[in-house]
Amino acid sequence: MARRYDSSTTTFSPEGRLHQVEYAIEAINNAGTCVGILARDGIVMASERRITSGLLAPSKTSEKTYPLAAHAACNVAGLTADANILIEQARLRAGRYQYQYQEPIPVEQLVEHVCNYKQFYTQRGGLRPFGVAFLFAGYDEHFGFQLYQSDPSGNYSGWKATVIGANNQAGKSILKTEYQKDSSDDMAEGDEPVVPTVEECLKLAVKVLNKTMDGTGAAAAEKMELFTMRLDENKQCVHHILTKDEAQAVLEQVEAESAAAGDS
Amino acid sequence: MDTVFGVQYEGGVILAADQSNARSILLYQTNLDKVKELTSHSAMGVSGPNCDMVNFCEFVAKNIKLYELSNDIKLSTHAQANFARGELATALRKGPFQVNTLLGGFDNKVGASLYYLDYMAALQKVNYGSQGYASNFCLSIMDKEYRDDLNEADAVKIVEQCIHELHTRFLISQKNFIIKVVDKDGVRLYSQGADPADS
Amino acid sequence: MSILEYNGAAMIAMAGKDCVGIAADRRLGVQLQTVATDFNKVFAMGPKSYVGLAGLATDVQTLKNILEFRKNLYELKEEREMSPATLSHLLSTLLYEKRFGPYFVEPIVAGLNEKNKPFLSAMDLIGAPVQADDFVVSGTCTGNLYGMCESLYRPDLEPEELFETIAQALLSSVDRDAISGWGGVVHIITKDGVTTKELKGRQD
Amino acid sequence: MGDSAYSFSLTTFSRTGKLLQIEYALNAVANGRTALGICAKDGVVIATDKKLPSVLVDTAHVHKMETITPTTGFCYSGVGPDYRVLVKRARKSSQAYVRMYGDIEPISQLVKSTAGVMQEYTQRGGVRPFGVSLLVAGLDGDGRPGLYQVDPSGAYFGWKATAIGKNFVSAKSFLEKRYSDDMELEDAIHTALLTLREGFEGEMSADNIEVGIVKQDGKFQVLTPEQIQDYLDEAT
Amino acid sequence: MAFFGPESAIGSDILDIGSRKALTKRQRGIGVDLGVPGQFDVPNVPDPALYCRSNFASACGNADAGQEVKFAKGTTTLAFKFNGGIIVSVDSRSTMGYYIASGTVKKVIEINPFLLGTMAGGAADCSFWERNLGMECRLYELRNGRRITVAAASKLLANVMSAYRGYGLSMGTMITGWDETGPQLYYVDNDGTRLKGKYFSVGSGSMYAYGVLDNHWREDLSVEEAIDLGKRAIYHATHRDAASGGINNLYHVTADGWKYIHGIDVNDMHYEFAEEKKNAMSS
Repeated sequence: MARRYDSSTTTFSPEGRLHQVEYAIEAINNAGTCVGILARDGIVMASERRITSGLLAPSKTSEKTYPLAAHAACNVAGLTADANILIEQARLRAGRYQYQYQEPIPVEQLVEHVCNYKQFYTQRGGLRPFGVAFLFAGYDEHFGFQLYQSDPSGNYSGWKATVIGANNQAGKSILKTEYQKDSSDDMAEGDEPVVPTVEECLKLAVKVLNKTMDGTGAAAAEKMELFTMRLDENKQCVHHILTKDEAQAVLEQVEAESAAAGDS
Repeated sequence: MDTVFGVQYEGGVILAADQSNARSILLYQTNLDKVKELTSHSAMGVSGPNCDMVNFCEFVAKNIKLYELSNDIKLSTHAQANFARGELATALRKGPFQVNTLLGGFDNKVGASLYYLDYMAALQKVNYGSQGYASNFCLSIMDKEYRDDLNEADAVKIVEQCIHELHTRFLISQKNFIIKVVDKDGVRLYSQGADPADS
Repeated sequence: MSILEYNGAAMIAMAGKDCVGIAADRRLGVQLQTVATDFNKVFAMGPKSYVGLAGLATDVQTLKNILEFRKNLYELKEEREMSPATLSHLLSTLLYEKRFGPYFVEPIVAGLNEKNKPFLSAMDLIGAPVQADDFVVSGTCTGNLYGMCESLYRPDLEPEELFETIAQALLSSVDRDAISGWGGVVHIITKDGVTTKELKGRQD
Repeated sequence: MGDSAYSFSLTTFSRTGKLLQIEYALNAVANGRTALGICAKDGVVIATDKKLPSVLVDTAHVHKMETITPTTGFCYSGVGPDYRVLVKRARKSSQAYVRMYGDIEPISQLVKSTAGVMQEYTQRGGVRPFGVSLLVAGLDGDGRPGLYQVDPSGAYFGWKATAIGKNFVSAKSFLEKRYSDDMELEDAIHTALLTLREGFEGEMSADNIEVGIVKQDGKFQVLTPEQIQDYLDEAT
Repeated sequence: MAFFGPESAIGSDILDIGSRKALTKRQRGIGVDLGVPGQFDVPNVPDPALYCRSNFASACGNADAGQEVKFAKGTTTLAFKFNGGIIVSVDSRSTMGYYIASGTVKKVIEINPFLLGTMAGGAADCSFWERNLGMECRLYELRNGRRITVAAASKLLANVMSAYRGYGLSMGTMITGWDETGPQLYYVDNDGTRLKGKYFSVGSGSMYAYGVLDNHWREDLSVEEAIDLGKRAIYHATHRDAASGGINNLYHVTADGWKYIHGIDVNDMHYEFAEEKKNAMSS
């Protein structure tokens, strides 16, 4: 009976479910994994590159990470074609805010705008939802560095560290134990937990991807895209996608560490 | 016809405006408040026809309030000024708001700031400024007296000198002035020639 | 009085040897009244392209905001910087879009192209562009500016000489214009970066 | 639009999170005539099979290669009439670009905007996706040659060499073997023809294929049957 | 216009477009009573005053904005009395539209050793009528054996202005000097207004100057203070008023007559005063 409500997006099924939204979320759970981790001095996002072929042209920048403004970027899991529409919307919103207030848009407002746009497609006009989930990384003067994730329903939430896409549960459980683990041991009452640095976060992100992309053995640098966002001395955001060599270096460090851990 | 003054000092900004409303050769009222509060920590001194003044101020103030409610954060004075400028610039080519304003505010990050915004929507950050015919008499006084290390009392003194000048030289009678202070504690009334509530 | 002369402005862009300079005065006035002496009318639109907007101050600011908006979107989309020639064309298009209710601004564009060769252009308020190899001027004392530039300009000036030439031309020109001046700013754009210098001008 | 039965997305998610309409469209593409392309160091070549159902059709008037901007051309695999819609939209968007920026639209932008159109048809009310994949050959803003594939979903990929349509899998593996990074355009044209011949049903001639090339410092051009014949002759 | 005779000067058939007063002028010869209306060629139209007003108006403000003939104007001048005499302080800018025609105009006219006049408005009108006033004053002195009072001199000028009222003359002047009644200061303008006062400022920048004067002028200023005040008031006006600028020329009038005190570039003053402020802050 549920079939009747399957493909019409704007109506609830008798059980109170929106099938299209659920199916779209399902689509994300099969998509390439993205990890986002908030660092003390920036943000790290890492994502899985699924399509690898010797014939694929090395892209000018990236197919997983998109800058949205000088102070915000996102990672995409799901249908890239759908994502492009939303990225365009986000860039426009950021530009319009800057135009109106001559100040960068606060990150949450940018995220909220994209998510409102997504929500619109789950309620109005009988259109199918966007089959995309995002990780948003951004910096603003109100709350510093921020990390958000969003799903096709238009939900969004702020995170210290999170995973979207395939095997995200496995990824999240690693993050739960590893993020801030240094501080959990002997923390006095009322102490702020120690937030890791960007370098530490990069390694953690690679660890998570190794796990979620499992079966591939030693993950190759070209299968991962590592992104960092930091502030320079003028408090300007610096976006950086690690080069193949840089990524390789991180991978090797992670391998060395896990080998060492295995020995002990 | 109307007069607005603004002087920024270390830790705050003074906004002052005359309290008169006149039409033709008739003076209607001398207890108006032309320094409108936009947020808890910003205010705008406005000169221009009462209609435009009220409409523009309310439009800006309510939109900023809406922003604060929707987003749970405050707009900086800089953002408020640019928002007001944008609206004024848009209005300029439709049915302009005939308002010349000085917008002062206090932010925790940058401290006090003051913006000059004329009815054409030219925006400029200034240390001190004046709108209306009064600027012809008073900019030289401010040029002469302003220093970077003023305190509140000094800044008020400059404004008082300006008011005194208008009382001596300006053809149009502007009996009462209202003076407000914007600093870390927000907007507060410093003094007024007549109480706006008393009517 | 022309509305283009309401706020007052003077600006020059001049080409040198593999470098360009762009300069403007700093006055914001309301007719004869000087309101501020730190007003910006030249804006960076990238590391190697600048635009100078002379005319009605409100439109200077509106147009600068629009250009910045368009430029940012372009850069995000195309993942490359906007060349000065593209900037000039975009500006011209934006101006002509308002053919029947124009922005009262006469812009100049200066920059280095992909090959680090100078690009200069100027246009009227509805976007009729002219490109020049030597210099372009705009503002309320173009007569003075042209005179100064015609006599001081030499081809292939080095960056330092270019700075001197532009500074001299600007300062001398505004000294004979009532509604521009009160200091100036000069940007010299070379392939290695931009040097910006403030000019002390007459304060009357 | 809201009150019409056609205002609903026809492309919707299945239980498994798939957009079946798009997958079916891809099947339509896979049934289409083979098209392939190679991006060389100094240019790009795209080539396609244009075998026709009857010998009575005048091949000179059937075009699968289309010039979009002076430096960019399309060819496709899949449903022919759908292709025409995309060509029209792409030409229009590239002209709008020229009007705004006074510059030829770079291939990356053209691809992005065309992909946007194709995405729209996977979500908008009452429309089915396009039954074509595009191969786009052209130059980017910095003058570098580029080869892109755009799928019915609106996803696009930049390739060194690729193939779409019938036999694309074997064509791709053939290309993988033949491709090298320092390949020049002349080599690429030969390789393209060779690859096309691999899976060709019947005799391949200058009349039943089409080839388009763009050189790094030149314009996109569709080769004439005579030019193609020359290349074919050289190959044998 | 076929009019041959000794009276017709060469070229008069071209230059004299038939003014009604031309003949009377020639009959009288070059008169010394130029103050009387009718001593100038006026347009041969039914209402010459109206014609002048609408085509050569140049009085204060932008009355000439729409007309073909624009006059040089834009000025700040001031003069004040104090216990030490009189200070006369002026700028030196002359503009035509927004073009700065000169930055070194002398705007104080030394009528005689005891009389000064200032210049604001039309340069030609001011200088002509004040020179004319100088001549009248000298004649008065020769006839009566004593110097004319400032009151009388300013009255003579006001009479001229009154006679030419409505013809579009442009003049805002202060006549100052020292006579048997002591230091005197009068304001006279093209409307025929004549005011006696302790301090005046005239010109487009006058309001800025008033701002400073009103707050700092006192009767008991010392001479140094007075000079400083005169200097500052002009500086502040030139800084804000685009039509004023150049050099500040300052005169001091005492019982011994006037004395030229200084001519300082107002731009130098800007940095001098800025320095002063900085020092005051750091102290």
